Formats: sequence, C-alpha cells, structure tokens
Amino acid sequence: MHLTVHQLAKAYGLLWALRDFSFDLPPGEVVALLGPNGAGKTTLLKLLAGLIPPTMGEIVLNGLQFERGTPIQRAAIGFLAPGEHLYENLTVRENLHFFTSLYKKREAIKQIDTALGEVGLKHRSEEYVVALSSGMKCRLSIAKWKLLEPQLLLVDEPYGVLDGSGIDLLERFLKAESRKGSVVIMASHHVARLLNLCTRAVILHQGRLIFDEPRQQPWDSFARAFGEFLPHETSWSS
Amino acid sequence: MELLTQTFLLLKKDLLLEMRRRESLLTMFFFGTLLLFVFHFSFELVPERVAQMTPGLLWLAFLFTGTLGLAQLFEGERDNHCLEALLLSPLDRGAFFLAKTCFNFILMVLVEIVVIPMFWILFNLQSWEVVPYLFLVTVLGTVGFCVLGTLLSAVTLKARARELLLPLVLFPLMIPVILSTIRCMEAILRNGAIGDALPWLRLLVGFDVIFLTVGVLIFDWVIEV
Amino acid sequence: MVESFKSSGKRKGYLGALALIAILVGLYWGLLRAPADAFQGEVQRIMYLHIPSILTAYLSFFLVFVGSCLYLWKREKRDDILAYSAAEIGVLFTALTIVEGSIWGKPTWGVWWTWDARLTLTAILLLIFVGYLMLRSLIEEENRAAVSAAVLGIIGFLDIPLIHMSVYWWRTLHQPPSILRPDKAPWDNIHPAMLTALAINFVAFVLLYFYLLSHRFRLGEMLEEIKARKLRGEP
Amino acid sequence: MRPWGFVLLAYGIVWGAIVCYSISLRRRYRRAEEELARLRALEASQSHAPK
Repeated sequence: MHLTVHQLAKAYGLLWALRDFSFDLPPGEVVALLGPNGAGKTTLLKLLAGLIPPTMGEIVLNGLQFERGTPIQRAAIGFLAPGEHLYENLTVRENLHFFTSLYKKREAIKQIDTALGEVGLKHRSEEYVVALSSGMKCRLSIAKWKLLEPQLLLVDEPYGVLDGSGIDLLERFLKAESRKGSVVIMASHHVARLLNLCTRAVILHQGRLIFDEPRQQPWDSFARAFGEFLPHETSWSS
Repeated sequence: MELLTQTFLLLKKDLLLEMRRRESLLTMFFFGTLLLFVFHFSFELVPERVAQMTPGLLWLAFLFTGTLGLAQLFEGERDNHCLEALLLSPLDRGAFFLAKTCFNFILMVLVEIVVIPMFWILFNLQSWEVVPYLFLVTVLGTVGFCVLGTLLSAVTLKARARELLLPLVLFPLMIPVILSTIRCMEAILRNGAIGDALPWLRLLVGFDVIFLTVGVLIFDWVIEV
Repeated sequence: MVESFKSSGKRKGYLGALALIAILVGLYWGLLRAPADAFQGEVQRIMYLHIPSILTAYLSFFLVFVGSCLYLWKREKRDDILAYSAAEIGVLFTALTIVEGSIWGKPTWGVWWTWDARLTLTAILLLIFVGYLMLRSLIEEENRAAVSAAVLGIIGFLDIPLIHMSVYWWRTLHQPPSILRPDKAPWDNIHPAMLTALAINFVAFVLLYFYLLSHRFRLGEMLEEIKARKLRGEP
Repeated sequence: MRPWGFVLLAYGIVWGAIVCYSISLRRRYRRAEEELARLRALEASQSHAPK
C-alpha cells in the first residue's frame, strides 16, 4: 500500500482539529504518530479510515483517490482500536466469524482457530466479549486484523491495556504486516516503545504537522522537536 | 446477490443479539399489551363500538410500539462503536439498510402476531374469520412503516433529542400507510373480504416499493459516523 | 438557476421593486377590480391570496427537493443553502395558506377548520417541513445536518403525491371537492376579471418569493463565508 | 363578522406575516453583512500590518 495525503484538513464547527497535513508513505512504512492530547491524532486516523469526511484535502491510496471509499478500498483499511469495534454480546468466535464473512475472507474463516491460538484466546473462544478484560479484547482485535489482512493498518493507543506478552504479540504482528508491504500508522503516548518499532516519526501539535522524519541513529532533530513541543514527556529517552 | 448475502449476514447477527438480550422485543410486546388496556380504560369499549374502532386502535398500538422499536434500532451498533466497524468494512450500505429494515419488520410482526388475537380476546370480538385478512394487511402496512422508519431512524441518528424528533418527522410522512391500512381493514371488517379495499392496497404496495428502492439507493449517504 | 441568486444587490433591488408593484396592482385587482363571486360573495377574494400562496409553497418544496438532490450528488454547500432557504420560506407560505383557508372556511362552511382534503393535505405538508427545519436545528455537526436534511427533503417531496392520493381518496368518499369539479374546467365559471386578478396575484407572489429567496440565500452564503473567514483567521 | 371583515382579516394576516418575515430577514441580513465587513477589514489590516 502506498499512501499519499495532500493538505488534509478537518474542522469541527469553528475549530481546526487538523490543518494542512501532507505526507507520503511507501509500502512497509511503520509510522509513530505522536503528540499531546488534542493534537489531532485520532482525527487523522479517522480521516484516513474514511470514518469522517475531510473539510479539505485528499487521500490517495495506491494512486487512487479515496473519497467516500469503494468497498475494495475500505476492505484494505484496518483500524485497530483496543476494545472497540467488537460486538459484546457475541462470543469471541462469533465476532471473528462475523467480520471475516463481512470481509469475504473465505480462507480466513478456517484460520480462526489458529489466530485465536496465536493471541492466547483459544480456551476462551466460546465466551462473550463482554466478559473479556480490556487486554483480552485488544488481543481479540489483533486476531481480527490478522485475519482480515489490511494493507493500511491504523492503530490507536494499544499499549495501555496490554501486558508484556501482549505487547510482544502486537509488535510482532505489526512488523510482520510491514514486511508484507502494509503501511502501519500507530498513535500512542508510549514514546519509547513506539520509537523502537517505527521506521518514521511524525509529531502533531494543535492540529499541525511539526515534525516528519525517517528514523535514524543518533536522532538529534527528533530529540529537539520532541523536547520543544512535548516538554512534559521525557520517558522516551530512557 | 452480494447485497442479499450481506443483508442475510447482518440480519443473522441482529437476530442472534436480540435472542440473547431480548430487549427490544420484550419492551415492544409489553408496551403493545399495555396500550390495549389503556384503550379500554379511555374509551370504555363495548363490543358494538369496538367493531367500528378496531382498525384505528390496532394501528395506533402498532404505530407506538413500532416507534419504540425504531428508537432502539441503532442502539446496539452504537455500543462499543460497532457502527464504525461496519462503516469501515466493505459492507454495501444498501444491505445495511435492508438488514435493519428486515430486523425491525420481524420484531413488529412478532408483536402483531400476539397483539391482534389478544385484541379479539380482550374485547370479546366474535369475527375471528377476518383475522387472517387483517393480519395480511397489517403486514403490508408494517413493511411501509419499517422501510420509512429505518430510513428516518438513521437520518435522526446524530440529532439531539432523537427519540422525540423521530416520531415528529416520521408520522406525517407515514400518513399514506396509516390511511390505506386503516381503510383496508375497515373494508375487510365490513365485507369480510378484501373487495373494495383494492385501490388502497395498491397504494400501500406502491408506497412500500417506492421507499424500499429510495432507501437502498440513498442509504449510502444517510449513514456516516 | 442557482447562479441567478448570486445577482448583485442592484438586481435584487429591481426584483424587489417589481414585486412591490405587482403586489400593489394585485391588491387593487383582488380587492377592488374583480367582481364579487355570485355564490360566495366577497369572501371569495381570499382566493386571490390562497391559490398563489399554495402554488408558491409547492414551488418552494420542489426547490428543496432539487437542492437536496444536488447537494447529495455534488456536495456543494450552496445547494444545501438553497434547500434550507426554500424550506424556510416554503413553511411560511404553507402556514399562510392554512390561515387563509381557515378564514375562508368560516363564512363558507361555517367552521374554522374542516377535514377537507385540501386543508388536511396542506397541514400535513406544513408538519413535514416543520420537521425538516427542526431536524436541521437539532443536529450539531454541520455536514451531518446538511446530509440528513437533504435526505428528509427528498423523502418529503416524494411522499407528497402519495399523501395527496391517500388524503383525496379518503375525503372524496365522504364529500366532493369543494371548488374544483373534475368534470368541468375551473375557468369555465370564472369571470375574466377574476382570472386576471388571480394571474396578477400569482405573478406578484412568485416575484415576492424569489425576492425573499434571493435574500435568504445570500444570507446563508454570508454566514458560510463568515465561518470560513473565522476558521482561516484562527491562529 | 361581515364578508369584508373576513377578507380584510385574511389580507391583514398574510401581508402582516410577510412584512414581519421580511423585517426579520433584513435584520439577520444586516447583522451578517456587518460581521462580514468587520472580518474583511480585520483581515485587510492584518495583511498590511508590518511583521
């Protein structure tokens, strides 16, 4: 998936949530989307997912304009929001079955058990999602997107709810996706972890893109930009 | 074909959820029954008067219970942002509309199956032979109600005070359905057969077809997060 | 068509002056020149308001339909403004039609309100488009409000013929329509001066309607521009 | 009430309502015009102001 964004902007009423946002991501890129609360991270993710219409600007997926989204385009976009987008009164297996059928992934239906095994949910596959802890729901989301094979995967703050092995699982999954040529964009406040994983970092501040660079060692410009705009978060340097 | 497969998938999911929680069906059922009692107390219904008022009263009951169901129709999708998950997927929105319409239709028909005989029992009506015909007309009216109701329920999804707004915009638009079903029922009660209710029946079917088509075509724009 | 509303203030001024003249001429013809009706007497003069106002209301709802369709298709803000403006003025004219009908009905039928097909139909129209305006005001997010309103505008307009049919069938089973006889062209039993008065008043209402609409439309555009400028000016 | 009374009542209400609507529309229109002029002036002064 090659993702290009031109001058994307979104206003809510009289407030800009995101302004003049452009970037160009080749296949395999893993982007760390950073910024304080209210910087516009979630707005950006929702715009890229086609869940809200942009006020201005355009999104281009593999050279094709993404406006309201054709079914094929929508099938190529994944949105991993921990704990969300699952039916609480369906069982774990029913959820996966429903979504794989919806995405017309016939082979994936056979792999539901394997996927559940990989995320450690096999023994709970007949339980209702409402009975799962938030970490378990996040694991289920990982299994879901593993089966649905998106080419653009948007991830919204997954670290808060996952335990150590869960984080391993997630990062292995994201790296595998990236190796397959998918673009991954992950928003989080766990800067250190995210920087470890990413191939590129982007910082949003008050709806504007203030930093966009590929990852390198040593990375002084990132330290400077980060320190300037997010002085309260220093945990990344550890 | 794809449209129908997706519709069926979503409908199956909705029915499964409803079977587990039974929220909508139970409330609608009890509300419908409750209305029959309220009617009795407010109109002091003796058999001679009931015969005249049957179509109106029955439809009033279905209209209110149906509106109750419509208000709940998208609630299940709002929990846990499931609506987002559906809109994110390659789902055809026309299928989404059809599935929700069918789901609401099934709920209402289940309620009607119970409420119509109960009406006959509670008010001591003797004319059991017309019940199947009445039920048939009611089902046709219910189709129109569900089609338009689902469409407007989605339109008002993001509005403040939507439970109040929905009947306000729905009832005036529903007048062809209300009038034609009630006139059909009157004709049936009078003659014991469809007979001179035919123009009304045609109007009703026309209404169902027009709004079903409009709904499938327009739903893509109606529903957004 | 939309382009013509963007006319300069000067052209709008001409339109206003023309509307005013037409209204005055219409008043003169309607109240003084036209003879009293042989059966209904002077009260029939209300018809010179009643018929033009309901026709303009229908024109208005047609514009709501056109604007709504164009908006859903092209997503141009001005189509939405057109639909909103037309709905607002349409509701005004519909309400006036009902008031006139009611005042005409009192001396003619002896009651302020009767479930006559025409009156009922007009009342339902009013309810539908009042609902439209309420829907607009109850949805916070602007795009959402525009899209939802457009859908309701389309459904509402498509429903009019169905409501028309059902209400007429329902009433005509009980009483014949009061003025229009299907077997007789309406102008057969009308004095030529009456017809002239009606025509002049109709022209006056249409001119007035477009005068109001052009201002309401421009107002919508200005509000839109104010919002755009405030957004741009925000640091 | 005499027939003419009904006629005048109807004409009075209709034209009264239309005049009222026109006045309220004019007021809204003026307010928007002023606001727009203010914003335009503000923008002009900002673009000419020395940096």
